[in-house]
Amino acid sequence: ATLDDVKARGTLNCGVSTGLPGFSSADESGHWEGFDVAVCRAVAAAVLGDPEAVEFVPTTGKTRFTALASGEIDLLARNTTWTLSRDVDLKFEFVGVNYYDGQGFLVPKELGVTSAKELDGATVCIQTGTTTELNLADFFRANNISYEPVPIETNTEARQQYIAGACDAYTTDASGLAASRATFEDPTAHVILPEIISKEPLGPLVRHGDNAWGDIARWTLNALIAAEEYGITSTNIDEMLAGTDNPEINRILGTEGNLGEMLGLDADWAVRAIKAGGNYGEIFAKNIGEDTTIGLARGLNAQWKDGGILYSMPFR
Amino acid sequence: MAQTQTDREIDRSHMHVSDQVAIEITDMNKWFGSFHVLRDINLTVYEGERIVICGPSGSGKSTLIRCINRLEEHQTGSIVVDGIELTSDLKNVDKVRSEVGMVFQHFNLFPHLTVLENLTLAPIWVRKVPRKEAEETAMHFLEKVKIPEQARKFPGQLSGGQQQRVAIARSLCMKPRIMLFDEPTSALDPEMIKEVLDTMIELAEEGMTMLCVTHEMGFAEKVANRVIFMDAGQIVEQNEPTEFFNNPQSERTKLFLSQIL
Amino acid sequence: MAQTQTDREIDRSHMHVSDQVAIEITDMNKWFGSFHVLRDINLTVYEGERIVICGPSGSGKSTLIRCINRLEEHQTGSIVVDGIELTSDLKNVDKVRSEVGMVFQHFNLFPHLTVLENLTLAPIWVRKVPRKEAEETAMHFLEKVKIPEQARKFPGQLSGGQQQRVAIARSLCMKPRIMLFDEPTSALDPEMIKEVLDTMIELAEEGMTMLCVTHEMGFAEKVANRVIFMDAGQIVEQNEPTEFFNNPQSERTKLFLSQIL
Amino acid sequence: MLLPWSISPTWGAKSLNECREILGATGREHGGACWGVINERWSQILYGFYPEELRWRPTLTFFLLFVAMIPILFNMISRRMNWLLLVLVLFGASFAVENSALMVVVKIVLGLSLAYLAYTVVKTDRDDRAEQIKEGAKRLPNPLYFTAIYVFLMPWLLWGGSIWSPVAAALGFLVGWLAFRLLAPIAGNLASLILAVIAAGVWWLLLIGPFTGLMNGLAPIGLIPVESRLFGGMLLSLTIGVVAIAASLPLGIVLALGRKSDLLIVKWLSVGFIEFIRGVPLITLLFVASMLLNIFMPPGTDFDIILRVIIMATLFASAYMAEVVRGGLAALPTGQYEAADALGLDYWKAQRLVIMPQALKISIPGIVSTFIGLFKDTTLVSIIGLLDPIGLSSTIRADLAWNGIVWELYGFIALLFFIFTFLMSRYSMYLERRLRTDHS
Amino acid sequence: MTTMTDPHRESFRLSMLLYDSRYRSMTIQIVALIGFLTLIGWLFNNTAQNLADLGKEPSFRFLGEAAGYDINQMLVEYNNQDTHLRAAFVGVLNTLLVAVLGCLAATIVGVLIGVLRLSNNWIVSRLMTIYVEMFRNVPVLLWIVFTMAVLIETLPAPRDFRGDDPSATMYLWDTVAFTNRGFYIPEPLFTRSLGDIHLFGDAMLRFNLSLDLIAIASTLLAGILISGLFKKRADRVQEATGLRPKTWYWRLGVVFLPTIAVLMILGLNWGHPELKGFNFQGGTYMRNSLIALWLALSLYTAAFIAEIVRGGILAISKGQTEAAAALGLRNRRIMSLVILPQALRVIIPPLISQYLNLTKNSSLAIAVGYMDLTGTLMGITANQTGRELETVLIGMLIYLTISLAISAVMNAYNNRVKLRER
Ligand SMILES: Nc1ncnc2c1ncn2[C@@H]1O[C@H](COP(=O)(O)OP(=O)(O)OP(=O)(O)O)[C@@H](O)[C@H]1O
Ligand SMILES: Nc1ncnc2c1ncn2[C@@H]1O[C@H](COP(=O)(O)OP(=O)(O)OP(=O)(O)O)[C@@H](O)[C@H]1O
Ligand SMILES: [Mg+2]
Ligand SMILES: [Mg+2]
Repeated sequence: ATLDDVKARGTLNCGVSTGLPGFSSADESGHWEGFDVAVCRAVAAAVLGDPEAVEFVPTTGKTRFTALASGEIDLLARNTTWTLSRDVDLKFEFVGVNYYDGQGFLVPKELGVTSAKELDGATVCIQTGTTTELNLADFFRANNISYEPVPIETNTEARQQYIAGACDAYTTDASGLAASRATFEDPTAHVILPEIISKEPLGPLVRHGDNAWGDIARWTLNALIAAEEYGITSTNIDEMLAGTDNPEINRILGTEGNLGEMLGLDADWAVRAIKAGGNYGEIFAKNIGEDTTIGLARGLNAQWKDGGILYSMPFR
Repeated sequence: MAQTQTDREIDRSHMHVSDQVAIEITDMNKWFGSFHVLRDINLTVYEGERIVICGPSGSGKSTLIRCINRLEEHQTGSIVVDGIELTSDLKNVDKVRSEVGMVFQHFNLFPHLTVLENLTLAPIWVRKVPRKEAEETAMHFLEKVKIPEQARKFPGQLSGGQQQRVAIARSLCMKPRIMLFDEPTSALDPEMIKEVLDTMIELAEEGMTMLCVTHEMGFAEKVANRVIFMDAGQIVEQNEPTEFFNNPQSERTKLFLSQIL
Repeated sequence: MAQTQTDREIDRSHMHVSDQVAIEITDMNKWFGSFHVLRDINLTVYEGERIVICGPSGSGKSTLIRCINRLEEHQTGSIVVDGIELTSDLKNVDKVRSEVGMVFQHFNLFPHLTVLENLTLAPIWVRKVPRKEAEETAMHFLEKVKIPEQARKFPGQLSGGQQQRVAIARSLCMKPRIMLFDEPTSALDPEMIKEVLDTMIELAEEGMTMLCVTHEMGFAEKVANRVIFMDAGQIVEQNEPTEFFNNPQSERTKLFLSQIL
Repeated sequence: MLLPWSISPTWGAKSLNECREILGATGREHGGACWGVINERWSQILYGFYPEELRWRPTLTFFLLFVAMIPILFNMISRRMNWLLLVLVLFGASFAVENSALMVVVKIVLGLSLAYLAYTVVKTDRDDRAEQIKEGAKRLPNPLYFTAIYVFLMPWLLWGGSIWSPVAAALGFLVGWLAFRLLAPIAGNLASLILAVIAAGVWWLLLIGPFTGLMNGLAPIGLIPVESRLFGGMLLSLTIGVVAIAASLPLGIVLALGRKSDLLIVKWLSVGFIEFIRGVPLITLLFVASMLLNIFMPPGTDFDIILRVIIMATLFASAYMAEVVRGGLAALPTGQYEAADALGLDYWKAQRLVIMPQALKISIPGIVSTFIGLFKDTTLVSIIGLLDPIGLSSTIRADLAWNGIVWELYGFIALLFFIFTFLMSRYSMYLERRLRTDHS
Repeated sequence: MTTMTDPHRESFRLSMLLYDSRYRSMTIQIVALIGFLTLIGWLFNNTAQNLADLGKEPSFRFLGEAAGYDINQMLVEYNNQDTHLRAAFVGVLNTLLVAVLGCLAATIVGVLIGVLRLSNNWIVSRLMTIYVEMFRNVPVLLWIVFTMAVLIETLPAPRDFRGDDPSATMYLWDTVAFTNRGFYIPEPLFTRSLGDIHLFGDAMLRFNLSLDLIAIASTLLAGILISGLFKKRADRVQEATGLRPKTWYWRLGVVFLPTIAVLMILGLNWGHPELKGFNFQGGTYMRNSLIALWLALSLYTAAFIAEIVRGGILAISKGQTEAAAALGLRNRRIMSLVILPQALRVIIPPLISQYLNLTKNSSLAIAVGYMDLTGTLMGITANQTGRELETVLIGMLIYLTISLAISAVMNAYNNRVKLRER
């Protein structure tokens, strides 16, 4: 089973993007950071007790699924859209959604475009090997307008073409657009068009067939989300460990019940996961939140109580 | 041709042929594809005999002696060398080859090995002789061919005549009982022919069984017990040298001798 | 070298030198970079003369005859061939080259053309002779060098001696008045040398003006009117062959002759 | 245009924005390279994510590679010089490791042998060599021994782990050889060869595990293991290139012999393989490595991606190598085969002692060119997501600080490749020239 | 041939399998075959089992399903509702397009540079050496992404052509626009066009063939054939009289005049590109991905071709030139009658293997988003359908077919011109 393999190996093999600002990037010493990376670290912390016990495997849009299917990685945490065919036909199991996204368009302000429907005849840069190119084809066909797709392998190249004006518009998940825009010399000269042409629930995934391992990943993600909901942060978690009067918190932190044991882990698995990079909100704020250069608003990704759709399943 | 003769007189007493058979070829035929190179060859070579084979180009001389150590396969008839019949059994072939030494027209020394290494290669790997012993033997034969001082050089650094002498020494190092020579002097400049022939004459004096394809008639007269004339794949005539040269029987032989002498 | 001599006797009466000058070289000097290859060469060749040039390797023999048809440029002095001075005027060069035939050591036949095409190439493209006529001439010269049956073969399919004879025929097809030979036999096996020399002797008999770099002294004795000995870029000695061989004047010539004879 | 652009005082910048500020301050808003990225990331482009404190290992590996290649590439260097170089490299390397008692001893030993070798080099150069040969002066062992050892040393140095794994792998060859030696007199050459291969196979498949386990228990010597994913940049390119070329050589020889063989089936199998590999683009083979190779293996095997890439690169190179070796074989006159036969050497001995040494020597320029080609082609692994220099360049650009940098990175990478391949191609040209003169 | 007669008629012994040359080769071959089949069987078995575990039985049905994605450059009509197979076909055509263009350009540049490298002018030959070394010693992938970056970063975007005072202008009387999306050049239009014919109905390989193009091409071809007749006549005259008549103006005339006439009859005019909306409309559009790939591949390969050409000319020994000169031939004739015919024999085989390399390297199109076979079939199709095994297999077979076709041409040529030796 995957869990045993991971434990025996002592490291978690986690597939991430080869480089997407805010979501996954490596610094000069090869230390990986980012929103997707944090999921890997949380799982590693929960399972192995060490958020650093992760081998990051950079994958491209093309190679990610084979890497997972072949067992080269245990968990794929790379902005991957949860779709029926990937779930069923490609035989993967999405363990949840860590970012609710949708495909949007980024255009320079000077074009004067206000709606994606005005993009008739435009040249659109698009990352290949993703759902975006199918969405794009569908969108333009539905609106009966033409476009010129420019397929591109990586985000950095897309950005390069877009900035130079080789494409009129850049389409990918809105989060990615915002992330890219943030790094432009003059971010205010570009707008993200209001149309979001697809739902893109991005989440980590594992192989079909090893439900125990899928559960661990799923509940680690849930723990991060629930932690935010219940106000457990990396700073106050030690106080809370002393015991709170909220039984759900206690169950999450393993001071009550035996949820960890059910998962095949020890009692404070979730504590370690949360300590690894903080709760969902902390991770978000640190990597892609409004105070970072990426500057994404929580939007749909706010807790359900705050008007978003982020909703952790109950720990019970 | 005058310059190729030596002044020493060969000890003709050795020339008495023993009655031990070294090579026995019976009704042997060979084809290259549909081309009949050797026709009904019958030849018995006794131990200690020195045979010179001559004949026009393309008559099958090389092919005949290459059959004797199975560089070529014959198709019908039999070849028995030193009591071992050459068949498709590879073990026999190996045995025969280690009894028979061969010297080629173009020396075919191994250019990546020093002279000494050329000489010791086969003794070490085929005869499994210890290196030291092999080197001693090699030096002995190098002295015999009069170039011990070249032992550490590479073949490319030697003159043609020296190379051919090394090639002879290399064959001798395997202590063969029979030596085959295929035009050993024809790729050499005239000055070098003599030194090689001298070496061969010395070998002959020691009673080595030799088969030699050559057009050096001076050599033939001096050392051969028998001269064989081949034409169109057949042995046309064979005889004792003086008889052969002075009194050839067949027309073809006469014609040939008139051309080369 | 004995085998290279023919039994025919050359008609020496032709050897009387006419007083028409074919080549006149005056105070000619040539350098390769800073290396002085030819020093103060003075040479007059009369029509019908047959000159053999010999000398140690690197003495400038090849360079000298290559200057005569301007495969090399000389720097000072003058070369007049058949009344045309070799200057940088290309027209003169063309004229001279079509008067002067040259045969190289390595034949330099065109391997992608048949023998016949080799022979007709220059007549057709330089002399503007109709193909039919060119082919007839070519066959005539092929017969002269005794290989008419090889006309349709490619040079690669011929033996060295045959190739050299084709090369001679190729030059002859341009009906040159002067022939230059640069060691025409030195790349050949001994058996083939004779056939090429025979061809050259025949040419000599017909009174062709010839300059020949060669070390075949038998040939020199037989056909040359004059033998020129070069050393270190200079003409050291020239003389009538019998005199030259039997009674050399300079020390260097003596030394050289002692080495090669 | 290029020159003023590249002369730019941005070496110390920590991000693209900082570059822009520096350039703005000097009055050059447009134009001007941002060299800060090279300053910050050059070692990453060279080593990828290889742990910084262990980078002496790949460095040493490639120095040693050079030493190991010397006896093959430069046959004018004497054995003594070669060993001297080796000890010199090791001595230098010993300073990169922190001092422990053991290291001090090692250093002293190395230093002494260095001095001794240097002394003998000077001495042999002065004394008459011919005299020495006559006296039968002892020669140092053939440096090719080190080359053979290096084949096992290299993976160990690069990937680390217990020393017993490479030793055990090497012992497999020893087992095979011993088996051959012992059986040959009894069973004959071919049979014993087959048995020897089986013996080695048994060792590698069955006994290697217990052996390493045992030895690790007895003497746990080893280096810190480094995962292959941490390999990147030039280190990755070189590793793939060198390992694939080295591994493809034996394969290529076998294929070349197969292609020349008169055994029809063997011949057609070889031809089919060679033509197939040469007929498809390398990138499709890399797709196989990244997407399919694990599917071809028994369920449960999991080669890591770099190993898979190396396997496919080896197959790729072996097809080209086969053609190179075939060229070398074709250049040998048939007389060499005949002479070997006439001396009684059997097929394999003739190949090993007479044919291959010459054919391979003739093939060295071709092998070097194949290596250059393969080395350049290793950049294709960026397409399947490995971080070779080109792959790294996009990773670096994904860093917020350097998002938008193009020319500096490409220029630097191009320069690195240029230096490597230019030197190698010069060397191979030199060899070709020398081979030509050697022959005439 | 006669049959083998073995005088001793030994009975068959087992050891003869190994030590009898008659049986030994058979033994080895059978062992090799068994080994090979075992290996294949093992691989098949593993694959089947692994695929079964993954629940993905191999099937080629996906090829018939709608692709769903768009391809920007298509030589035959295609939309996202066409099948994956059709998409692959579009990809193959794109591969062939860039391969053919690349080979042409590489040959022209390579020959030029190879000849210039032999020039006596020190500066010229040095510059060419620098070119060759620069391109040979840097990976082609780097050249491809680099060229793409150059195109994108240095050329103006279409929007720079807009406005009253645009920062970029078109060239050649506003007929050509170089933008960082690609080049827009005039496109030939025919007012009296003959129309198209549709081939292969609805099949996957269907495509339209322009009758105009056929008409022009056949006129041109006829012109070239007639010009060939002129050459033949000149040859005959030369053979008969030795003098060669001048015919080049006739030959040019018969090639071009009828073609121009046909163009006039068809009503040739040019469609100029014009900036409309986001992009230039009209004219022929060469995408920057195609240009970058084409440029990089051909410049890179040209460096190798230059070396081949140089080597080929140098390989023809100086003796040949001298012999020809000594016969009185002029330089131009020496080149055309003696050197080139021989040099070509040396040059063509490695040249064709460079064509092979170029074609294979065109698979790097993926790095600049050019939709060739690798980008469509082995790229998007494989990714969207998860059929890696099938797509990679088909892709390899297609490349293999192309390569084998090229090698077949090479071998045929080689055998035809091989110098005859004994
Ligand atoms: N491997 C071969 N395949 C086909 N024919 C061959 C082969 N070897 C030799 N021949 C032909 O067999 C004939 C005899 O050849 P062989 O070499 O034995 O002649 P030879 O008497 O040694 O001639 P030479 O004096 O020229 O060496 C020749 O016609 C030759 O062309
Ligand atoms: N193209 C050249 N450039 C420089 N030096 C040359 C050139 N050709 C010949 N030489 C030199 O000029 C000298 C004379 O050469 P040449 O070929 O005329 O000699 P040779 O008398 O014909 O010698 P051989 O008998 O060896 O043919 C030699 O030292 C040679 O090295
Ligand atoms: Mg012979
Ligand atoms: Mg000369």
